[in-house]
Amino acid sequence: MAIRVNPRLIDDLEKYGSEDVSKCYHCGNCSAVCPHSKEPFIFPRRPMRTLQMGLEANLKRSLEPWLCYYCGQCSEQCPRDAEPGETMMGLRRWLTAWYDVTGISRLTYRSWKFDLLFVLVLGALTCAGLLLYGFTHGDIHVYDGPNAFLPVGFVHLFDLGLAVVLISLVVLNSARMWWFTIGSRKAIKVPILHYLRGVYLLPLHFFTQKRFAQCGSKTLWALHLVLVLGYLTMLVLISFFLAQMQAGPEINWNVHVFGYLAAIGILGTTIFMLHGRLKQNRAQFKHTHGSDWMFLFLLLYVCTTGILQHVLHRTGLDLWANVVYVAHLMGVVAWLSRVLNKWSHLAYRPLAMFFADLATEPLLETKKIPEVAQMQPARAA
Amino acid sequence: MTFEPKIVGFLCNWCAYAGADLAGTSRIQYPPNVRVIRVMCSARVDPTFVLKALREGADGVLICGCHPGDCHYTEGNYKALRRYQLLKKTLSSFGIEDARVRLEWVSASEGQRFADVVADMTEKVRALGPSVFNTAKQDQPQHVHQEATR
Amino acid sequence: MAEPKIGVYICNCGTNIAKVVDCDGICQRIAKMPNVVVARTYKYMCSNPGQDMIVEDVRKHNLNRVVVAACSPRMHERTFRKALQTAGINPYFFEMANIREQCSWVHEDHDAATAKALAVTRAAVLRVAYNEPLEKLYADMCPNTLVLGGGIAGLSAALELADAGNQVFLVEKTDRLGGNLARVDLTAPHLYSARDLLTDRITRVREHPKIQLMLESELKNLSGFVGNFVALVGPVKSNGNAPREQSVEVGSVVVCTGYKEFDASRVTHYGYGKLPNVITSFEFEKMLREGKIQTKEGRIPQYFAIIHCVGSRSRDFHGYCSRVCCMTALKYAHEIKSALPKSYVSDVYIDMHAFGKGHEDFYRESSEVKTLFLMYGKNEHPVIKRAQPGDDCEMLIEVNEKLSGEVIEIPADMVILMVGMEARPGADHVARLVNISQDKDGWYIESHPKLDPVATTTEGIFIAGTCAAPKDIPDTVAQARAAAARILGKIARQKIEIDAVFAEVDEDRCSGCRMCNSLCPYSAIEFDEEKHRSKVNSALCKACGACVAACPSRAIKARHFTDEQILAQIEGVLA
Amino acid sequence: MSPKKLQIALYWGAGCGGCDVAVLDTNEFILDVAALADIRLWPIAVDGKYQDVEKMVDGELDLAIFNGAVRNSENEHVAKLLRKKSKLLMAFGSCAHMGGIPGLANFTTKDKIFATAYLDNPSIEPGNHTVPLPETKLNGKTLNIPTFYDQVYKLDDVVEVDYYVPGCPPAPNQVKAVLLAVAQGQLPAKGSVVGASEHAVCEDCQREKKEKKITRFYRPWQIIQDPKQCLMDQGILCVGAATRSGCGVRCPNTGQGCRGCYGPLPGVMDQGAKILSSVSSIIDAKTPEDIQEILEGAPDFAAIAYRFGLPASLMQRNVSP
Repeated sequence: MAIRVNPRLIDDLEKYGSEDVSKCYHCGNCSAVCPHSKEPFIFPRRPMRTLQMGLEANLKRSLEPWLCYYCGQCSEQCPRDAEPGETMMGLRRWLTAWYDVTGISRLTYRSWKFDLLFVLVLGALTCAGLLLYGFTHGDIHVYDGPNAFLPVGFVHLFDLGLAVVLISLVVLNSARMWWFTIGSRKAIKVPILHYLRGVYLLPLHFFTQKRFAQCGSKTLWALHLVLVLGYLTMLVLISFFLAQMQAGPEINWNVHVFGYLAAIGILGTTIFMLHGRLKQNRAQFKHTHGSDWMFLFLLLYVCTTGILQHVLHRTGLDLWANVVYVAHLMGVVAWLSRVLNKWSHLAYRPLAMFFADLATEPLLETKKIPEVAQMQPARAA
Repeated sequence: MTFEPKIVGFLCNWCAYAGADLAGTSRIQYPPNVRVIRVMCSARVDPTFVLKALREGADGVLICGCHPGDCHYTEGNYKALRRYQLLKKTLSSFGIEDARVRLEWVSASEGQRFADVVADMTEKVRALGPSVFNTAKQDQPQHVHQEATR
Repeated sequence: MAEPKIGVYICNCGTNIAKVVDCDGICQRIAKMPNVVVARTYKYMCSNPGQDMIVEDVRKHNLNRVVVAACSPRMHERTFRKALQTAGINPYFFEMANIREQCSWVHEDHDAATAKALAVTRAAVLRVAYNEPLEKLYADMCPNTLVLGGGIAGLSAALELADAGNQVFLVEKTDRLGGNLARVDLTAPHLYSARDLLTDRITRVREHPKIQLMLESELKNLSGFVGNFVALVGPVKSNGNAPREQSVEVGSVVVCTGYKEFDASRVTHYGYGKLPNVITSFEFEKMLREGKIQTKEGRIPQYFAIIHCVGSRSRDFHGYCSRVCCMTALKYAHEIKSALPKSYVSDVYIDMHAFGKGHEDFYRESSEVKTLFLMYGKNEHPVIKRAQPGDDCEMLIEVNEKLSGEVIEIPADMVILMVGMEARPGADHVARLVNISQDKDGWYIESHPKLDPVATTTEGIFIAGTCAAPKDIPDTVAQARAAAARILGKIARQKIEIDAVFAEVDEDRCSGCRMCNSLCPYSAIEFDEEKHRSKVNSALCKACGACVAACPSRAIKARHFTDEQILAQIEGVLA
Repeated sequence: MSPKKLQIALYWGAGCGGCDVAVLDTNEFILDVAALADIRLWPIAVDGKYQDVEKMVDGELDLAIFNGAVRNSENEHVAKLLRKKSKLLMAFGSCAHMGGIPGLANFTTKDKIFATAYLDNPSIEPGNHTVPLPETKLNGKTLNIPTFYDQVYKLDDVVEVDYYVPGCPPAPNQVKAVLLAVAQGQLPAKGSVVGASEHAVCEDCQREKKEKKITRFYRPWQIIQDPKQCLMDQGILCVGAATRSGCGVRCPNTGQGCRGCYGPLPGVMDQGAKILSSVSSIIDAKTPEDIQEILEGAPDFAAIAYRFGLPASLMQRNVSP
């Protein structure tokens, strides 16, 4: 059965940042230079073709975009300036939107105005919630201790709430991803055993992102690593040492030192990225989608506010510390909402590696069949 | 030693002769039995030439022209073909074997084909053996005397 | 004629000949032949010392005939004829024996090869004794030119010639000038308007004092030869107002009769003629020129599909590429996008031939305006079917897309078939009239595809534009002007040189049986009703010799290929 | 008129005798001949024996007119005898000139001819295998008859010939002219053809000739002829274009194609080959099949092309051993 071509899809994808895909004339240089492109996952060329032709169904089930780390070599090699790397990026955004059950992701990607609104609303709500609790249960002049404005216990609960929402979202969307890329495809039948056999890939790729290291320059990989480690350290500190973090004013080195390191790491990377995107000094920095700006801005905001409230508390200005703390948490919530777009790749990438590993064999098997199938019309003609 | 036939080849200047030259430049080996006479067009070949050649002791005569439709003179090869067909009828009345006279189309790009034609014809003529004018070259009166004394 | 004194020269050609053929052996045998004064071997006869050797011998032994046994006469005959000229004897007193291409290079057996080489050399020696001195002939060159066809080629050629001050007769079958180009809107890749390209030229042609325009006319008959043609031009169909027949004297003819577009209805699977909105490129050009792109039902189409190679590059129709369709298709993409920015264009092609100047850029630009390029396989073909009521388009084109390997269906409201070029139906008639040949596809054949692209095998007849093969406007104009340049060159020389090798009738032998009259491919043989004799027009004759062989009373002689010469050769090769 | 009368002999070799009749057809002129010449030998008209000729001194005769081809030992014997005794030897008529109609026998062999004539002939009584032999023994005596050769020869195959008078038979007016020329000693160089023109029959043929294309051959009775138009143009095979004139266009004037009895034009090596070449050239077909189909209309073409000249052709005869 013939698949319907949809010339409109390419217009739709423009909103997700792939603007130059129509320039591609399929020389295949991109796939040739890409260190990760190999059967049955040939990219960027094949996804670009599928996109040009608007074969939506094929795109929705494709894993290829996630196997790309946007090293930018393809875009540098492209004789037609079709920006394959950027196209892959666009496809990732498009897929994220497609996976996202809430549909918010789609809106945030397609319009930066909505995204901004969304962030502000989230912030406002958070702010309202926090103030309400603070004024009813504590004293704005007290930063920590029994009747602190935002006591550790409460913040824990607050974080827990966030965690539940986040995790459920991630799990739900990841499940959808699995369904589209593996589950729903008749061509791919994977025995449970294989899942168990390959599950180790998830943590491996999540923590090391070792495939990224295979891309041209190691710098970006290193930065991402720093970033991820930063996140994790923070996660650990907040989850288990929040009390020691908030306690003060004197600095508790054997806890805080980790916080400082993480903060420096994250802040440094963020500044580097921002500078890069402003200067457009790398292939992957040339095009910056609204969602990227938003993400970086939030990251910067969260970092700075985090540091500021810490400093204020140390200097004894608890009132201001509390105010900034609220602002900080507002940012945190907004930033965590990125799980609906940019942030989600943290989950999707390792998953894609995992699924790709599962799908490889069956696909290579089935690959032979469609080729034969293609022959028929040729003979008929 | 085996009998080496002598074959006279009439080659048209534009296709066949060029084709034979091409066989040369591409070093395609073939039997040395054909001695080539260049004519502008296969249509120049007067049946008299063929009969004369046979009379002079040629074991075979090969005429080569351009492929039908490709004649440098648009239709010369058709004229050659007509003469050839009538000549064949006549030669059979003279008791000359079919394979001794042959018309072939060889284009300027068909060096290999020329070589093949020559090889094939040489074999066929060799199989027929020498022409009668080679075996018995009799001058008439003496011949008559033999008759008389029989 | 003086007793033949023959000099024979056997070339070793380095080792090319000598390594297989015993040149010295041959030399000794030949030296013993009657009339042979000198026989020598030399390393390279074609080298200057080699040629000088001939010249010296001619002077020393006052030779009057020369034979060189070396490579093919197609290689060096001219060289040695020149040498004879410098030596002061007629170049046709020369014979060449081919003992390289047709001997040493194709045989390994030394004795056999030597025997063969000896035979052909002997034949040449016997032949050369019968050779006769020949002189080139000259005829006047009439500066007028007949141009057939009023398309861009005809216009360009006519103007080029007329501007140089020569009379031109421009014959056009229809009632207007411009040809196929006049049916086109914009032209790829620079998007110039065809109108602008034409109008200026047409007006200049109409007003040019040196150009006589003959509309609704065609060539009825052409007699004579290069420099001295007489052309009979008459009305296509004799209705009242049409011009009456007129005969004009011209020196050259430029054939620019152009092409006819492929009849799309021959390709059944595109449903042309059945599906209302499957149209040919020329029908679409018409829409563009009228400035309204709409379906038969008057709706504005949203999905366009352009199908390439309709009738071209296919097993079933024409094997060749029509060369202009690819760029025209891209041009449509541009024009559609600029007229209807909201529409989508799918370009269904076999290969994108963007060979020309600026074509590749044009291709890139049209992909930037989001033309969707889809590739189908040679000898496969897209199939067009009506869409279902539910669909947002009128038709669906099913095709096995090569770049994705997917069998896809493309939505379309209007399908444009890029019909290729083919030779005009009347082309064979014109070919017969002006005596030029056609290839298997009906295109006129040039005298050399690379080195002599506008001349034909009939001297004084030139071809330009798409009557010779599909080509785009720049190539067409270039050819037309090239043809004009060739003619101007001839006109400047004022005289036509006629090759010395041709057939001639001996009036005393001819008895007017007219056996030969119908045989000449160049109608060079005329019959003189008074004398009852046939006569060969040496300027038209190309020396094939068909008439010579046919003449039952040996009244026709093929100069340089006489019966005596060939019979001598026969004896030579068999002796 | 010379004081001494011309001494002439006429001989009839392998031929039909038409040539002798042609001499007589000069009508009353024959009396002038009688007046100016002594006829020493003329088997058909005057009595005379070979012995008489043998008795002559060499060169006693002024002219020997030999008609008919050389088919057997007797023809050859007499040819040599006359050559010896005569100053001039004239090959008279197509047979002596080129072999003529008897020459067609060269397409077959002596044995085949004998088989047809003496063995397989229906009129032969069964069991009778009598075949003429040069020598027969009959009760002690030997009987000799001339040896029948395996092929037919034209006169100049066996002896040197001074003049040729072509034609089957030579036209009386030409005979007259030749004899006068002899009488007045106004003969051209030895070895030449006399009593004929240098041009083809077409030269004298009054029919109007056009460009030729043959789409099919007709036998004369197959179509209604246009008496003004060239026979070839009407598809009737006529070899006049390849034949010397002199006959007065006898056959074409009666609506028959010329049959070529006056022989090839000067310098033509093989009349048949020329006929073949010219006729085939104007056949209006391009594919072997079409050409073949048209050629079917001219059956036994070899016999048409070599009707009178087979022994004089390059091949001379069927050469298959």
